[in-house]
Parts: sequence; C-alpha cells; structure tokens
Amino acid sequence: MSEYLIKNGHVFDPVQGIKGDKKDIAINDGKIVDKVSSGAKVIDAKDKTVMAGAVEIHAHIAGPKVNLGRIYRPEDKLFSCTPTKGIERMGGGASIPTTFKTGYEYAKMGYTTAMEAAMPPLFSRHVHEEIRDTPIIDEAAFPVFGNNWFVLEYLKNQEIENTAAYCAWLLRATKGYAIKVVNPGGTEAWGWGLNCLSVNDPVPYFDITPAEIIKGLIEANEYLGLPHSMHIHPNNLGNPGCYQTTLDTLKIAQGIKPKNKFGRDQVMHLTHTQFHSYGGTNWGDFESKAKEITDYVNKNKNITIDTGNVTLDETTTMTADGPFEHHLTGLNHLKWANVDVELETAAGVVPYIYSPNISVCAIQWAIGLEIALMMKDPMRCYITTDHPNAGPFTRYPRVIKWLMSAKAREAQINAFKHKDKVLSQSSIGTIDRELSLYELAQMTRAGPAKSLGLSAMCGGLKPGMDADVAVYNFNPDKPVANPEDIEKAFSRCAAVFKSGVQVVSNGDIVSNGQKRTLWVDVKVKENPQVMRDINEKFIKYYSMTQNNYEALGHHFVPNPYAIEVDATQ
Amino acid sequence: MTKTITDVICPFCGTLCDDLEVVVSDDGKHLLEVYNSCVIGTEKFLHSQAKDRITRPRLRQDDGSWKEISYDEAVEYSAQMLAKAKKPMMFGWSSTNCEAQSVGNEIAEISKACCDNTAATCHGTSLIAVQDIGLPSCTLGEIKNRADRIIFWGCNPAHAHPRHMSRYSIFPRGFFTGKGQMSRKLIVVDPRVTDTAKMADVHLQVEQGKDYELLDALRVAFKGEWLPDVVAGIPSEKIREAADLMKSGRFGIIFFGMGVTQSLGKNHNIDEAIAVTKDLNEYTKFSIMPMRGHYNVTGSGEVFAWQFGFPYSVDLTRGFARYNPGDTSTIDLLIRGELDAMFTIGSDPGAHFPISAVKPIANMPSVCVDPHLTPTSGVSKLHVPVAFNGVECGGNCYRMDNVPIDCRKVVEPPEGMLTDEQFLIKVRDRLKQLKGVA
Amino acid sequence: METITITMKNAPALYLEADNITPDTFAGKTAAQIAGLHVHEGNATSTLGKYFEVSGGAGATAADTKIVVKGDVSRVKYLGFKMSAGEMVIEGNADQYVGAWMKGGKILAKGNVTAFAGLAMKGGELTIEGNAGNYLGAAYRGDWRGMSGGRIVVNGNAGSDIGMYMLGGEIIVNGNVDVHLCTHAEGGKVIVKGNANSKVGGQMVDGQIIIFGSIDTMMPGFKPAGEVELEVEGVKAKFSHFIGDMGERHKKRKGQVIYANLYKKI
Amino acid sequence: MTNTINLNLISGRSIQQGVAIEGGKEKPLYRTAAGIIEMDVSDFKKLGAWKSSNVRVTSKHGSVIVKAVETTQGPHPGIGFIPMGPWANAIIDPNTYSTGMPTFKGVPVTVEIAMNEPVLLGIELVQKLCGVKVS
Repeated sequence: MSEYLIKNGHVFDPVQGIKGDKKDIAINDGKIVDKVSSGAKVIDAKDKTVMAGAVEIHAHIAGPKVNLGRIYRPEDKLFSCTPTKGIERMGGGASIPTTFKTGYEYAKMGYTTAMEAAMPPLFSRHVHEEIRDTPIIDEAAFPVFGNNWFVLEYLKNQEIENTAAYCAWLLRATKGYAIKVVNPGGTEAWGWGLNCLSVNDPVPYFDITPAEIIKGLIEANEYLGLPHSMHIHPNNLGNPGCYQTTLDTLKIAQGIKPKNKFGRDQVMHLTHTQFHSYGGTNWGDFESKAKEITDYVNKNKNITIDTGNVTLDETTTMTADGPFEHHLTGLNHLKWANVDVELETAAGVVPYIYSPNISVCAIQWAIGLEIALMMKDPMRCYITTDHPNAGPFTRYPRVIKWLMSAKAREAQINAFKHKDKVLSQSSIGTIDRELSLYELAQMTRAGPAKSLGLSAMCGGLKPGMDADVAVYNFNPDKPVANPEDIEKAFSRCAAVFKSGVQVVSNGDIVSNGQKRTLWVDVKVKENPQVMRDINEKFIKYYSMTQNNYEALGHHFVPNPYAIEVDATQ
Repeated sequence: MTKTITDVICPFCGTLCDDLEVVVSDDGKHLLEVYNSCVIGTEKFLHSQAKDRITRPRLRQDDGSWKEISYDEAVEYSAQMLAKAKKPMMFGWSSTNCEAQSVGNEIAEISKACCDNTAATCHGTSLIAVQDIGLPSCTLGEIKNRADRIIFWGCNPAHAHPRHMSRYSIFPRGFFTGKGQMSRKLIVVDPRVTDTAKMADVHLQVEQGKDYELLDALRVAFKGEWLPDVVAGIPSEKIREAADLMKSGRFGIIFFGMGVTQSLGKNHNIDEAIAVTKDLNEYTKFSIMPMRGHYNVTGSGEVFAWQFGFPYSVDLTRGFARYNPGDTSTIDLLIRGELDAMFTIGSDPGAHFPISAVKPIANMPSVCVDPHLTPTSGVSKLHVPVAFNGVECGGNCYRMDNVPIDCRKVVEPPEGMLTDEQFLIKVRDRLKQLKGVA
Repeated sequence: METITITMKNAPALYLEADNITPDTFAGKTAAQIAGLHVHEGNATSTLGKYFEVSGGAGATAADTKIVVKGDVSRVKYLGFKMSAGEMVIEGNADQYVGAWMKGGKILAKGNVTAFAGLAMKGGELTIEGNAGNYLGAAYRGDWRGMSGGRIVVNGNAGSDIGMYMLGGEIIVNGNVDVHLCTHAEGGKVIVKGNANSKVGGQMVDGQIIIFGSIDTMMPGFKPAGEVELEVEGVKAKFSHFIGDMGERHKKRKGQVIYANLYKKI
Repeated sequence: MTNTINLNLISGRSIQQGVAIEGGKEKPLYRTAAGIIEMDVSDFKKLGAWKSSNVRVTSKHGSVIVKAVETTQGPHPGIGFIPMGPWANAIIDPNTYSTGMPTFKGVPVTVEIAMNEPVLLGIELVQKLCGVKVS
C-alpha cells in the first residue's frame, strides 16, 4: 500500500488533544504512522482543516425498510438520478439514496464509518447484501432486540445470563454489532395493533414492561462486555409530552456501571434525542424540553446521545417503531408501509415533509439544535439526522453550519412563517454558542468512535489507528465571512483517505475502497438451555428452518472484520 | 450409498419452502428423490436430470436450424449485441439468484440498457399500487402465529402456491393460533369456484373485472354508509357480513394474486385492497401481501431497488435510471417498437407475453439464457443453456414476504455447463473490453 | 414573439427523446445553436439538427418564443417538457409526455398525443385537437401531487387514469374517457362531454367531475344527493348529483365533511 | 352452420400447467395442461360440443385452437378459462392501459367447434405465430 503525507493542515484531533495546530499526518500501509519515507505522496493541506474520518453512529442506510422506501418512492428519485462517472456507479434518490450513492455521499463529506441502526434479524442477509453494495465506508448493523420473544421470555424471569447467551448467538447468526432497542414492548404490542406508550405499560401476553426489558438488556450488554452499549429508541417517540417517558427511560440506567475492554464509558445510548424531547399536551402547545433532557444527561455520565436534527426537507421516515408510523400516516395521510417480523420486530415507512411553514416542524428544528448546543460534553453528544427520519444524512454540512454559526440560525429563524412560535416554544433564540472545529471533531469523530467501542481504531489520528482522514477546504485561521461557506466546505472534501486508500480527491470519488463489515463475535459459556429454546422456536414458530437462518454465506459479508469479545469468564 | 441433503430450498414459487430433503447419489452428480415438496417442486428438481437436456449454446442459422457453439462464442454474440444496440432490453431475472441479478445490473449499466423483471406480467401493477398508497404487511410467520382472518383475493394457492396453506396461512398451528384451521375464518374472492374457494367459510363470487367496485363497497360498509343493493354481483347484505367478519378478527391478512393485478382496474384494484387493509387497522390488525409467483422475482425487485432505486421497468438508456411503467415497461416497449435487442434470462416471455409482444422479439437480435427449451428460446437467435439455479448452484433469493433465503446447491451441473452468474460475468467482462471501460 | 419552426426530416428508427424542444431551452439561441441541442434515440445522443430542419429564430426569453413543430413527430417524446412560458404548436401526432411538468405557456397539439401528456402540470394551457392517451394530467408514479393548475382541453377522446391525484386546475374532454377518471383526486375539476367508462372517481377525496354522457358502472362509494341545475361551459342543464367516495377519508371544513362531487347530466 | 358462443376469457395458473412447465415446454404434456379451455357445463350445452373436443377461440386480438374441457372449478357460466401460456396469449388483450400489464383476464371471446383442427404444441404455436423459420 502506498505512503502518504498530508502536509501543513490545521489538525483537529480530540484523541490527541490537537486543536488546530499545523501538523503533518503520515499514512503507511493503511495506518496512521509517525513517519513516512521520502517517497510518500504529498497532499498539500495548507490552509485546510484535517480531521479523522467521521463516524456515523445512527442511520438507516441498508436493509428491508430502507429498500421498501426506495421501492415505494419513485418520486424521491424524480430528476435526481446521476449517471455513471468514471469508477462511480450510477446513483439516485434524495432521502433514500441507492447503496452506491450512499457510500459515495458519505465519503465525499469525509465520513468513513457508518452504523446501520436497525437490522431485523430475520432479514440480516438483506442488510448485508446492501452493505456489500455500499462502497468505501466501513459499516456495521445493530440487530433489534427490544421486542424479541426470546428476550421477552427470558427477561420476564430475570434470566440475564440466558438473555446474554441468546444475544451472543443472534449477533453471530446475523453478523450484528450491538444491542438495539426500539420502542421496547411497544412493537410487539403492535402485533395486535396496540402500543406501549410508557415504560410501565405491560406488553400484551408477555407479562413484562418496557422498563424491565430496558434494564435487562443493559445488564445483558454489560454481562457480555460488548464494544457498544445498549442503544435505545425509547417508547412514546414523537408525541407531545414524550420527554417524560424519555426521562423515565434514562433513569433506568442510573447506577449501572459500564464493564468492557473497549474504553466505553456509557451503558445507554439514547438515539435521535430530538424526537424524545417534546413537551406540551397537543400539537398546539407543543414545546421544547431539550433543557430538561440535556440537564439530566449532562449530570449522568453513563449516558451518551445523538441529536436527530430536523433539516427542513421532504424526507422518508422509517423505523422499527411500527405503531408510530401508523400514527404518523394518520396525521399526514401519506402512504404507509409496514412490515411485522415474526418473533422479532416490525417496521414502518411514511414520507414526511418538514415544512418551514409549519410551526411544529420549525420547533422540531430548534429542538435538535438546542440539544447539541446545550450538551456540555461534546464527547457524549453526536450529530445525526436519524437519516432519513429527521432529514437525509447528506444535509450534515447544513446542520454543521447551523451549529457553528449563530448568524445562520438567526437567518433560518427569520425565514420561518411562525417565527414567534419557534421563539416562544423553544429557547433557540437565546443560545449564542457556536461550536468550534474541535468540538465538531468530538461530536462527529472521537465521541461516536468511543461510544461504539472503536476508539482504538477510528475517530482519531493517533499513530497506529486506521488511516481514515478527511481534508476540508476550510481555513480555521480566516473568519467566516458567510455561513454558507461552512456548508460548502463540509459538503465536499478536498481529500479523503479510508484505511490508507485515497478515495476522494477534490470532491470526486477516485477509488471504491475496500469496505469492511464490522461485527461482534462474543464467546459465551455453552448454554444448552438457550440452544434448546432456539431449536424449539424454529420448529414451532419461525417460517424458516434454523439451518437456513444461521447459514449466512461468506459472500454476503465479503470483507468481515470481527471484533472478538470473551464473555466466558 | 446415497446422501440426504436437508433444509433444501425449492426454486419454484414465491413461497420458497426451505424444508425439502433431497437424496443424491454418492458422487453428488445425480438427484434421486425429493421429499416434502409439492408436485411442481418435485418436477422441477427431477426434470433437471432429464437425459435429453441441452448442454451447450446454440445459434440459429439462416435456414432455421440450430448450430451448437461454445460458451465463448455465445459470450461474444451477447456482448456484441448489447454493445451495438441503441435500446436493448435485459428482461427476466426472476428465476435466478441475486448474485446473477447484480452482475446483470452492471451489464445493463455499462450497455445503457433497459432492465425489467417478470413483475411485468404478475405483480408489476401491485408495485405501482404500493408506490401510490403504501403496503401494511408482515412476514409469513406472523400469519402462522397470529392470523385468525385469511382472505385470498383473486388468487388460487391450491394451484399456484401449493404448500402456502399448510405452511403459513390456513392450517398451521402457531404461537397464538394453537387450534390451527379451527381458529381461522377463510374468505375467498374469485369469479370461479376455485379449489381454494371450496375450502372457504365465505366465497364472494365477484363479477369478473369488478373487484375495484367490491373493494370500495367493503370500505363503505366499514363506515356503515349507504350502498347500492348489489355491487359486482354480490348483494350488499353479503358485503356487510363480510366486512363485519373482517373487522371482528384479531389479526387478518389479505393475500392477492393475478385475479386482481391483471383484470380491469389493475393497480387500482390493489390500491383499493391496500386501502381496505389500512381502514381495517382502525378496528383491528390487518396486513396484505402479494402472492409472488417466480421464486426470486421479489429478489430481483430488491436488487434493482438498492442499485437503481426502482423495483422493475428501469430504463438506463440515458446513462441514469428512470422508471415509469407504460413508458419503460417491457411489454409496452415491445408493442410500441421501442427496442432493438432482447436479452432474456430466468423467464419465458415467449410463453407469457401476449403474442403481439413476442413477435418483435423474433425480429430482433436476441439471446435467451435458460436451462429449458421454451417458446422464448424458440424465437431467439441464441439459446444459452445454463445450470439450474437452486438445484445445481446456490445463491440468495427473496420470498414473497421479502425474507431472504440462501438457495442450496444439491447436485453438480452437467460437465462444462456454466451458471447464470458465470455466464454473465463473462459477458460483462467482454462488454467492458468492447466499451473500453475499466 | 419570434417563431422558430422545426421540421422532422430524418425520422428516428426507434423513438426520440426531445426534452430540449421547449421555449425555455430555445430562448436566446440561434437556429444553428438550436440545431446543436442534444436529442436522444435510445442510448445514442446526437443533435436536434440530425433529425429536424430548423428555421426562424427564438425570442430572447421563453415568453417571446413560439415553436412550430412540423412533420411526423409521432415517435418523439417530451415535447414541451417542463415549459414555463411561450408557445408551441405541434402540427401532427406526438408521442408521450407532451407538456409534462409544464408550468406555463401554451401548447396546441393538432393531432393525437399518447400517454402522460400534462403529467403533474402546474400551469399553462394544453390543447389537444385529436385524442389524448392515458394518464393525462395525472401524477408521476408514487407522487401524491398530480396536476395542480392550468387547463387541458381535449377535443377527441381521452384514455384511462385521467386526472389521477389531481389537486387543481381543469381538464375538459369533449369526447369519451376510459376507466379510472380522477382516482385519488383531491381537487380540481374535470368535465367530460361524452361518456365515461367504469370506475369514475374511485378513492376521490375532493374535487369535481361533470359528465354529460353515460357512466358505464357507478362506483358504489358515490351516494345519490339529489338533482341540481348547473351552467357548465356555457351550457345550462340538469344534473344528478352524487357525493363520494364514501369509502375514502375526507377533510372537514368548519365541522362539515367535504366530499368529492360528481354530476351526471340527466 | 357452426354454433358459436360468447365467453369472458380469463387466463391464470393451474397446478397441471405448473407441473408441465417444469417438465418441459416442448413436451405434449404442456399442451395437455395448457392448450385447453375450461368451460362451464352449461356453456358446453349452448355450444353443442362434446367434452374434450377441439374448439377455435377467437378474440379481437387473435385466434387459437384448444381442447374444450369441463371445468372442475365451477360453476362459472359465461367464463372461459385458459391456463396461462402461449395458447391463452395468442388471444388475450395486450392493452396495458399504460401500466405495463396486459389484460390477461376479462377478454371477450367467441368459441366455435373445430373438431378437425389440431392443437399445436406450445413452442410450435409461438414459432408459427411469429413466423419463425424452423427446419
């Protein structure tokens, strides 16, 4: 592999505490190194910003519900499809881009690692087929556990060890990365058209509450010592007043300590916090509770969050929270797709238009930004749009602009039809904090990598780490004349390296890279009871045989990278 | 000695049964017996062993005779045809695996072709409806475990999906359905008293071509509004009874087939059936699912969608993807005279297209990749026989409920025969040379 | 207004996609420049001049430009695609997407047009002296935003799926229409002087249909609501009034449920 | 004078047709399974035809010889059923209404007795209708 020297850039690396110093970054054989030979190819980064490749902690970019979105929204691609260009395959789609476009768009913005946030286990092969066809970026997928019948039955009897053994089996069978929980219990209730809107609503038939599921899965996660923590989309998403349910959910983690060998400090990751920070009792008195949520998280160090910023676009919502999507189609009357997955989960899809002319949408916009600006520790709060739910990930540069420039926020507030309502129902107008580039690197690189247990591998520029590097046409020494320049700079990188291969040059794709699929291989003590239970459920209730479920052919994961965990002790 | 291979997937229909057992000879070259499959699946496995099978490509000569040629020559003909054509169609893909489909898509991209699958003649109109109104659905195991209302609308699984009823829909005992058939009510809507209709608790013998009206009437009945005395040949009283039966279940499912996708109204029939399902979710839990025909037509739609953004009828001629059935759909393109080359794989348009859409194929450069002799091979210039997918090679497939299952190879193909994927890779590589792309 | 005339001289072997033939693209260009614009026959891109003879000149703006299309363009698609102003006269038959995504200006097609004319039209006038095909003034696949403004007049017959997902504007068909008129419509007005086939107004949320001739089979979701006298296009007559689709969802305005209205001449 | 009746034609799957397509479309079994029209017993009476005699089925779109058999999935007076395949597709309505899908079901046809005319094999029929030279 070739050697590179990225010279004279302004480096921002929270892993090493580098805050914009002029430094050279050396790359050899896929890794960041101290030194390279004189034959190294030099990339001139003078007057440019250099950061590690960014890490996406939560997006819906591969798998059955994403593809259902593509299938049922031809209008999302109307006039937006792009031709083959050199080594770049054709692409298309605004809110649900094709797999090729997904890989290219992330890479062009300097993202080199991304997490698919919800993998229905029965469909894992589909998720991996799409991941295979998403070029450049390393990816991993989180199987969903919060409504899984095995989990519900084991946790009803507080059987943490069995839950953990089952989780380990499923992670291996699906080549999954982390324990994801979506509307715990509520999605199973949706099997009967019902829901669990609080952490204490009993799950029909299973005689368990969401709170018990959440606690049990945190404990199973720490029992196994997985790289990432339990990653949760709580109950009651998107409803006025839901922040109370969110606080109830967060409190479940109280007092639980992380146990892992990956440098992770949290036991719960709360995702798309924006959707869970609503006050009010209806859409009329709808208001921000970002302060209440961030106050709690600021005080409790064993929690990390991501934002879920609304980008004010026409987009496509999709979630394993089946009852929520049914609720949403009742509000906007747009086309509704749903898939209930036997014994495991469900998913729904509905298009949505976040119009700047609708006060609720504008307040949602404000809440997402408030969360990012009210969190004191940028290492515990990460920028997402919950792609494509609050907006497409391709809008990250715009979100960054709003976070880095109070002037840009003000311009947007002034453009809202219901400006006064936005100002009265949120405190966005009173916040003048502007994120620094260092904080940005924390929120998009070092922070998410640490939360995912990947801090030894990515999210930083320390020698020995993977050579994932992004160079932006942004000179931190010059004052920003126009906030639009921020958006422009973060939209298209001057250069991007993924594992030491240059994949982007002057905003164009120059290599399809050698993308990897990350997964977690946990060794647990032999557990004959769990294996018997699995066997029985396949014989009686699944529509597929166990052998076919477990047979994940190597060709679906052509370039795997297994993170090994030993939980036998 | 013989070997028994378990958990074998049946590559016939969209039910994609995965519990077959196949007995093969010790050397793995001969398939001897098939267990657990339906009569069609059994025939599919056994026919692969036919002694009179064509094993080498054949090119049609001016006098109408076939000349046996090598695979390399077949690759050359195919690549040249695709390189020269202004608007080639690459059609089929439903009886092959996703790996082959993926290579095919690359070929279509390089040659700027149109590509389409057999949804063109089965559930293409369902896809249009899904695009218009959505699709509340579920996996087949959900039906087995929960459903107490089963509706077959314009489909006849007793004939087209023989094991569907025993594996998933009518008979199985699931988690919440311990009494199996006893816990379920079956409604069949069909203009004929089909073998499926004979098992029904309620058979609505709808006037052919009036499904849209009947579905609308059900929606009106849910709301308790005024109805004419008779709709689509069914008395309104009977419609109201059926509506109540649907509403009173705990979990219902509508399976629909070509009786609605191909009759007057087409996509709108499905659209209205989906609206019925959506309405029923105000009262109880209801899902709806197309009874997909070919075992991997669903997979083709999935691969098209994640690579190009559309599930079928994709036009890449301008270098980027476009989609609009009526314009970009194979049968319209053929009948309107828009195409100048035809590449068929994993399907038989010669047998299943209206004859006016087959005639143009006979008059243009054409390649048919198919293990069988078919009407399509009978009108094509080049016939390329290949290994039987799902019998002689594995690969991923998607069931009618979009669940992916990896097919298994159970026997070796005859000596020297290529699989779909192997043949396509050769065509792709040759095409790249011709087009000068890396 | 300047007039530019393009005459088909070398008909395509297949079909031609000519989305550049609009006043918006022609405006400010000389005949030679126009002859150099791209057209596409399948995957082969060439110039307009290869197929058409170009004479006259375009105006400075779209509004100042009138295009006259002569010769056999029955295998040419996308005439007047996305046009925003100006005029176009098509002297013979044309193929699909005439005036599709049109925002303004006027198109006069003197012959027949096939499917998808006036698709998702937002404004302007589209007049078809012959017959129109399917999906006239309908929405693009998957989109719930169909024709929202402008006026389409057809002197002959029109096909199926006219005005699907229509939100606004007007369609007048002097002849007959095939099945599925105004399916899913949520606004706008369609007048049919001839007969309508079955499935009229299915899943209609709002909007208006007026039929002078017969309806093959009424949708069961349309409920009789008495008789009214209306003046339509200068004709005063008595009509049976139906409201519907009763099976569909409906908006409320001031506590009143708003239905779609169907009037059939008595 | 030959007697003709008018039917509404639908085509679709049958299990025999499913088995036959897997058994080989060049074989006579395919013709036995799909080169037929299933008619209601009352329509046989109207036509005055013996069961299992050959008939000519004609629509606006073409004409084909098939064997008339009594339906086992009736009664369905007025409806004729030809299993999906080349025989049905010689006469079904190719109109797609710009949806891509021809009208395979609901095609008005006339049926008349054609005792002495042969039902062609599947591939043979398509080749003949397409004018393909066969040696």
